[in-house]
Amino acid sequence: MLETRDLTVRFGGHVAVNAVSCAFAPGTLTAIVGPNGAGKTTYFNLISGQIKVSAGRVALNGQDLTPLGAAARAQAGLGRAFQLTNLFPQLSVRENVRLAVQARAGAGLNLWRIWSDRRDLLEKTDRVLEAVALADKRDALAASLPHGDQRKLEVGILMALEPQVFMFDEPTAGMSVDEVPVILNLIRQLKNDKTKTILLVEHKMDVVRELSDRIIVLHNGELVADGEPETVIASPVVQQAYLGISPEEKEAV
Amino acid sequence: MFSRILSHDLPRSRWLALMLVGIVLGLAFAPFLFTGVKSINVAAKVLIFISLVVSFDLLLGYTGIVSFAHTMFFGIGAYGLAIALNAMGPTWGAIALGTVSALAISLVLSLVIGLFSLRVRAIFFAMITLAVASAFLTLASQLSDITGGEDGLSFKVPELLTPGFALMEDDWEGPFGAVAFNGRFITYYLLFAVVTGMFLVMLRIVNSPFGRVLQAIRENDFRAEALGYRTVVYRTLSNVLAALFATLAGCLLALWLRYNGPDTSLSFEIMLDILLIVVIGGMGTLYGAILGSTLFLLAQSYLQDLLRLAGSATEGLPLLPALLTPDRWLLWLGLLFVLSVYYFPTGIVGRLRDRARR
Amino acid sequence: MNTNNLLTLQGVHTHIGAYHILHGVDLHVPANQLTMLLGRNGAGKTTTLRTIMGLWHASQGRITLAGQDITQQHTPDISRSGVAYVPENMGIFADLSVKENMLLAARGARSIDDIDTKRLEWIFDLFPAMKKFWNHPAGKLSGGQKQMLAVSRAIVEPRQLLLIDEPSKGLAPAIIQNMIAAFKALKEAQTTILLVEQNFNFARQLGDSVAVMDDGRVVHSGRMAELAEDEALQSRLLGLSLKAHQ
Amino acid sequence: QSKEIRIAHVYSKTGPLEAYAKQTHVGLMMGLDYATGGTMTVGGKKLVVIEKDDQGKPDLGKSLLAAAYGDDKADIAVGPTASPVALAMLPVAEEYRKILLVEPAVADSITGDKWNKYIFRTGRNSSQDAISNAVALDKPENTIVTLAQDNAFGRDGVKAFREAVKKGKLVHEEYLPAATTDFTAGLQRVVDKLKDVPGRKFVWVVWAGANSPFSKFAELELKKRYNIELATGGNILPAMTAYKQFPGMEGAAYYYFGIPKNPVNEAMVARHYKEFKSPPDFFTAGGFSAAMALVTALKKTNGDAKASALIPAMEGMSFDTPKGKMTFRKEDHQAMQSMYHFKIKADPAFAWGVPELVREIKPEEMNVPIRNKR
Amino acid sequence: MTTDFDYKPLLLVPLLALIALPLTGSASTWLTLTVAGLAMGMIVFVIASGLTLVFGLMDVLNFGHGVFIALGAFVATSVFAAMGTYVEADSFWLNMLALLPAMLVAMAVAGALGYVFERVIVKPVYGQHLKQILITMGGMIIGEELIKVIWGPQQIAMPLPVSLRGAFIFGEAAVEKYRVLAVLVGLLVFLAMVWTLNRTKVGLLIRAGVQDREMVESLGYRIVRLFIGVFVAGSALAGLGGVMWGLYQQTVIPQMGAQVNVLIFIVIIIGGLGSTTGALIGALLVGLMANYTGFLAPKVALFSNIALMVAILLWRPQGVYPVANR
Ligand SMILES: Nc1ncnc2c1ncn2[C@@H]1O[C@H](COP(=O)(O)OP(=O)(O)OP(=O)(O)O)[C@@H](O)[C@H]1O
Ligand SMILES: Nc1ncnc2c1ncn2[C@@H]1O[C@H](COP(=O)(O)OP(=O)(O)OP(=O)(O)O)[C@@H](O)[C@H]1O
Ligand SMILES: [Mg+2]
Ligand SMILES: [Mg+2]
Repeated sequence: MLETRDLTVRFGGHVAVNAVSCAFAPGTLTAIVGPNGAGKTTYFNLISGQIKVSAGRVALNGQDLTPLGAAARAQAGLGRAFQLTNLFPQLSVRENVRLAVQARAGAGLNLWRIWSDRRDLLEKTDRVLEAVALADKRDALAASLPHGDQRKLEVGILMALEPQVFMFDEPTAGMSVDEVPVILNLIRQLKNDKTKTILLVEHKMDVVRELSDRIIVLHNGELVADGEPETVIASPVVQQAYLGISPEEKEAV
Repeated sequence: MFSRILSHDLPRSRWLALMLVGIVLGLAFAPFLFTGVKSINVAAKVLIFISLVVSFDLLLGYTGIVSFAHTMFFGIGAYGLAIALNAMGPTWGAIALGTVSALAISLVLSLVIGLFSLRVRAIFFAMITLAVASAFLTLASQLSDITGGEDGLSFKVPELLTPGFALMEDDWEGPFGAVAFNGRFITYYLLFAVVTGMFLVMLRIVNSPFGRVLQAIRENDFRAEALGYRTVVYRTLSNVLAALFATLAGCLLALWLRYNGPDTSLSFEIMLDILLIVVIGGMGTLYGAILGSTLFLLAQSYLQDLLRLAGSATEGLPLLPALLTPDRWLLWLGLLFVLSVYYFPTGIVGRLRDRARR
Repeated sequence: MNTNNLLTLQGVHTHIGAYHILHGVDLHVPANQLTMLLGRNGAGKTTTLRTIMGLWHASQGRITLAGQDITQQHTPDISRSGVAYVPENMGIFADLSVKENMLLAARGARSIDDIDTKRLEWIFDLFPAMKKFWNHPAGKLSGGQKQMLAVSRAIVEPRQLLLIDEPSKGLAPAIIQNMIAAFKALKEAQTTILLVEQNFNFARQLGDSVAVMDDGRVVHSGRMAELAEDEALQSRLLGLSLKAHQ
Repeated sequence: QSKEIRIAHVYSKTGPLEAYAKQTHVGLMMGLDYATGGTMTVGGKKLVVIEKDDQGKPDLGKSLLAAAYGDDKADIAVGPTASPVALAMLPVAEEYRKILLVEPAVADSITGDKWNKYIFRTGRNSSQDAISNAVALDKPENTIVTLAQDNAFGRDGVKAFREAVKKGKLVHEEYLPAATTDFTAGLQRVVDKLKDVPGRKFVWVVWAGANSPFSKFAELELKKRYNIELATGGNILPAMTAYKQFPGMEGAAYYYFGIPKNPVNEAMVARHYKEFKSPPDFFTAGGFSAAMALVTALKKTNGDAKASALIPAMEGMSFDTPKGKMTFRKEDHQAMQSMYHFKIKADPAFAWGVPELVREIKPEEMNVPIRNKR
Repeated sequence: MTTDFDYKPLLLVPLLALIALPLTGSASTWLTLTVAGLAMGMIVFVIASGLTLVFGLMDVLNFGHGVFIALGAFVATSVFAAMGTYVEADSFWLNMLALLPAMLVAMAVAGALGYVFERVIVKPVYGQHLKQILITMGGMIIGEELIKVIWGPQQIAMPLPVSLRGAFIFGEAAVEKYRVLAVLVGLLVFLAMVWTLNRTKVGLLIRAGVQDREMVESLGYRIVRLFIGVFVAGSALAGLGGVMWGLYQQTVIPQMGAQVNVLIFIVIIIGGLGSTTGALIGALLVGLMANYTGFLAPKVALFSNIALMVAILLWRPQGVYPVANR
């Protein structure tokens, strides 16, 4: 169970995330929606420890994570894919994923074994690459991938980390239509594992509608709605502030 | 088996492999092949630089940390041995004590520097280490009671390692000249063994899971952190390892020269030489250290001789003799700096591997 | 096809290092229209835009803008002949404020007061966040806000040709609607637009003509309306059923 | 028996001391030519000079000397320019059992506690420099403050000076880092020590390097304001440009081409003018003296360059130099030589301040301590 | 998020001077030291200003900066030699007739060399700090050797023009005339730089160009010319600094550039790697600190610069006025 209590962050005078309290249970996929600049990514950053909170706390399974840094939280089971692609550009696709697999196995501080002797890790890496449809590009440098493939690699790294909590920040942005289902299938499979908690930020409403068990809405840093997908989508805040449909237009649609 | 010794990190280019074999054989049989005093000195210097450059490559090539304090650790090693031998006389105990205490000092110092300053921006770290190194250099020349100040320390080594000690009564007439089986001969092979060991251990380290994380941190530390790697820990550890290796290299230097002074092991010039060797050889490829050290030291040691020839060949022409005198050898060394950055952006090793891949 | 093309590419090949990426692209961009450039990941859309912009040089072929050969021109000169570019990664100057980013984009302006206030107001209307974060460092903006800034920069002064790479990614639906409105308005004002998109819905609403790329070539070009009608063609060119995921 | 005598000249051909080193080499070659009457042979053997560039680096100097003795089969070595290099080289001479004639490195310890019997020195040592200056300044009415570089060179000099000053009052020793660029603070400290003292007041400066305190001394107008005078030893000509601002300044110098009156010096000056259109400088004289010493010794042994023959020949040997007669002292092989008490005159014909001879200080007048433990 | 001007670092300079007042003991000594220190700081600022410009705007770590300093000084000695009569004349205006051309020629020659340096040496390594260090050091070595080829390896005297010799005396305190001139030149350089960078688009453009060169070109700016221009300006400033430094030392040697390298790097680190005001503060602090510690404890003076830098970085880890995130 991942929990945030009164989570708040201020940048100068600007409150980017304002006292957000929310709990995310294992086995559910929660979509987080809201206009640009609502604070979704910042909320993720607070949870995964990329930025420090101004107030409030983050807890996983009752353990207070607030004082920990990003690395410690990753070890505790929070996994994160980034909105703006964030890879190891001059390493190969395979090495990008292998590093995540190795992090998961906790083998990083081993100075004496030869990395390629860990067959188990290599095999797991290849399985992940298959899953995100990058197996045929495994030797390319991450930097030379087209944008869409970089997004897939970003997701692959998160998969390889096998965290307890998966946080996807617009995983399909910029991905071509024929690739999108690959990623959505992956997320669907994850949902079958009832021990995993999944958070998803996404602007494509059909994707949100199809995948989510629950939607929360952020607006100006505040949590303004929380509930079943259909009810939340139908609510006036979402219709107006997010989808930009005024009440009159709604009649027309 | 062979591949395991090299930690499965093979040269991956036929030319590279050939050159490496050539150099290693050359170094292994140097006392038999090159019997002059100067050439054996150059060979020993190549060995010492290989171990020093390898340690710097861990820092620069693998972890992406630019440090100018590397010669400081080199100097600590050299001074450790020099001071111990100077104070306690030429005993093996002094060598052991000098080495161990130098390693201990380097350990503490590198840990402190790492923990305090590896958090700041890379370029600030570089500048801080530059300042720390120059402060250390000043300190070494000021504490003249201990370090001999600018004059440095000349000292004696244990009997077994002195030129006076002879394994055989007479020199052996080899095919390339007379070989004296004396203490210098023993010292050379001692160096060779230690450096080979250090190289293989370093090769192992960079090909371990740990070494791979260092590369990841070099590429994108923010992302490495998000994967659960604590970058400060890894960076500091890398800094400490590099410092320890450099210290050992310093001990070897002192042992070979039987002298140490601030210019010999601490100067900024050596720092630049190391940087250049890493870049010529190829950053992040330990084999580059072998190629780079060999080429650079050959160039540095024989450039003046070469220029003397070139100078006399161009005699009579305008301007050229002024540029080609051995006195202006630094000019050509500077040019070497510029050209190597131009033509070997990925180093010689990178170049050769690219060719092999085509 | 429209005879009056502002931009044409004929048999353009591009190499990046040792890799051969574009294999003879033929593309016509009619004046005062909006042309969509579609295609799967890795088809070469971004490379095409960069080649037009002179950021990578065509190794073969010819690119003409308003009748002038620009194949070998340098980027600044291409830009000065009235081309604005929104790159895929947005190209925001993270250390500069939103205001400074905009000031640089307005090449003629020496200070912010020199920028046409009406146009600025129009941009603020489209993207209210720009006004709100006017003095903010641009690097601190949210993903979508950066995207808005990138587009705002391209339209801060009138240009004859806009090259825009996936502007809708990461934008909330309401903002996408604003952007569609903006592009329509620009078209009215005699601006030619070449737009790369993955969002087919967006493409359908805006495009006059369309070109589809695959593997470094243009494999289809025609009118947008035709492609929108023909579902079989869509799935052949662009992949699986589109409806489900838009 | 070889038909050649091989002499290795190891010196800082490149590096910061390049300008000094070249003077030495010119002097050495000129001296050899002069001493052998242009034949370059002694006892039927040809003199061959091998050049080695130590770049001012002690470790390099050490290996080059070994290479010279070992690979190039040099019989005798001359050099080096810098004291640290010399100190690193001393053990090599002992290992190879060959003569090393030190010129012009000055450190006392070369002929002091680091000395071995293969080492001779024609160059002056720090003590000789200091003592001669002390002789020039040591008067009961004089109050003196020393200002020196904070390194072995400066401290050696002041130590010898302190021991030699008997009548004058030495009230303070000021040491400044060798890299000092702003001398305001140091000079202010000196002023504070001297300003209220009666009688003649001197600041005796021991400084080598381009960043010297001399010009600051003039800028601050210390003579005018507090009647504090400057005193220092000789130097190379470009450095003596700064002396021009101190007409009347006194001190003691090792060499200035216009001072010694003897045939050797006249020959050297003439040759130098002929070849370079300029007078010989500070270090040229040293190189020339080294050559004279070598040839004199080799003549004595009739061309035998082995140390076993040369050492007895050279110990106590006297030889002519541009500075008059020098003698290798038996105990520590240091050449005893005259120094020159001078007074600066600003002569518009010269770019530098011209030192005029006040008095030649003979070796017998200087009690140069023997510092090696023989 | 606009912040008011951050004045705290400015206070450091008077603060340091005030702390030193009781320690030095006498007011006249304090005055002499302080004025000399500030003037020294100004000279250091002039030699470091080009480096701040090049590093702050273009993100180029020019370890070869020193060679432009040395070149400026050597060129000036040649100009002085040609105009010997003006230098030795006992008239301020005639002296200026020698000094001004010397400065201008030095700047022109250093600027011209800067052009070559940028095209040949720096251009291939934009954005790669490590290679910049190496290649510019290589350039520096070459430059220094060429100076030796042209002017010879020995030191060359560079006496002050007659009317600038000596000092103004106020009671017990002395202020060297040359230092007054140095302060004026330093202020002039400072004001010119601040004006150009804050009142024109040039500063913005170059900062943007460092982050994303392609984008600046895509916006229609010829960044290449701009970069060359800044580099040439930086080199010319170094040339001017060389003249100032040479006159201060009154002798020049080929190694003079290398000798000040660490010093000027310390200054710009204190300043925040690229801030002009920061560099000025850094230079003044360094100048004062050297004099105060030199007077109170000469041994400590050896480490005063480094101690100062460490203290500043403990207070502000990015220097007093951090420039951008790099
Ligand atoms: N480090 C920061 N400093 C200052 N302001 C920031 C910082 N990070 C984010 N902000 C501001 O906080 C707000 C929330 O940003 P955030 O990135 O969380 O938005 P978002 O909901 O993810 O939007 P989008 O859908 O566009 O990605 C934005 O207005 C942004 O400008
Ligand atoms: N810097 C590079 N080095 C090597 N190959 C590259 C580089 N950049 C792109 N490529 C290759 O060029 C091809 C075309 O890439 P491009 O970015 O143009 O595709 P795209 O159509 O824009 O895809 P996307 O929709 O994902 O953005 C891809 O196969 C990619 O791997
Ligand atoms: Mg976001
Ligand atoms: Mg693309």
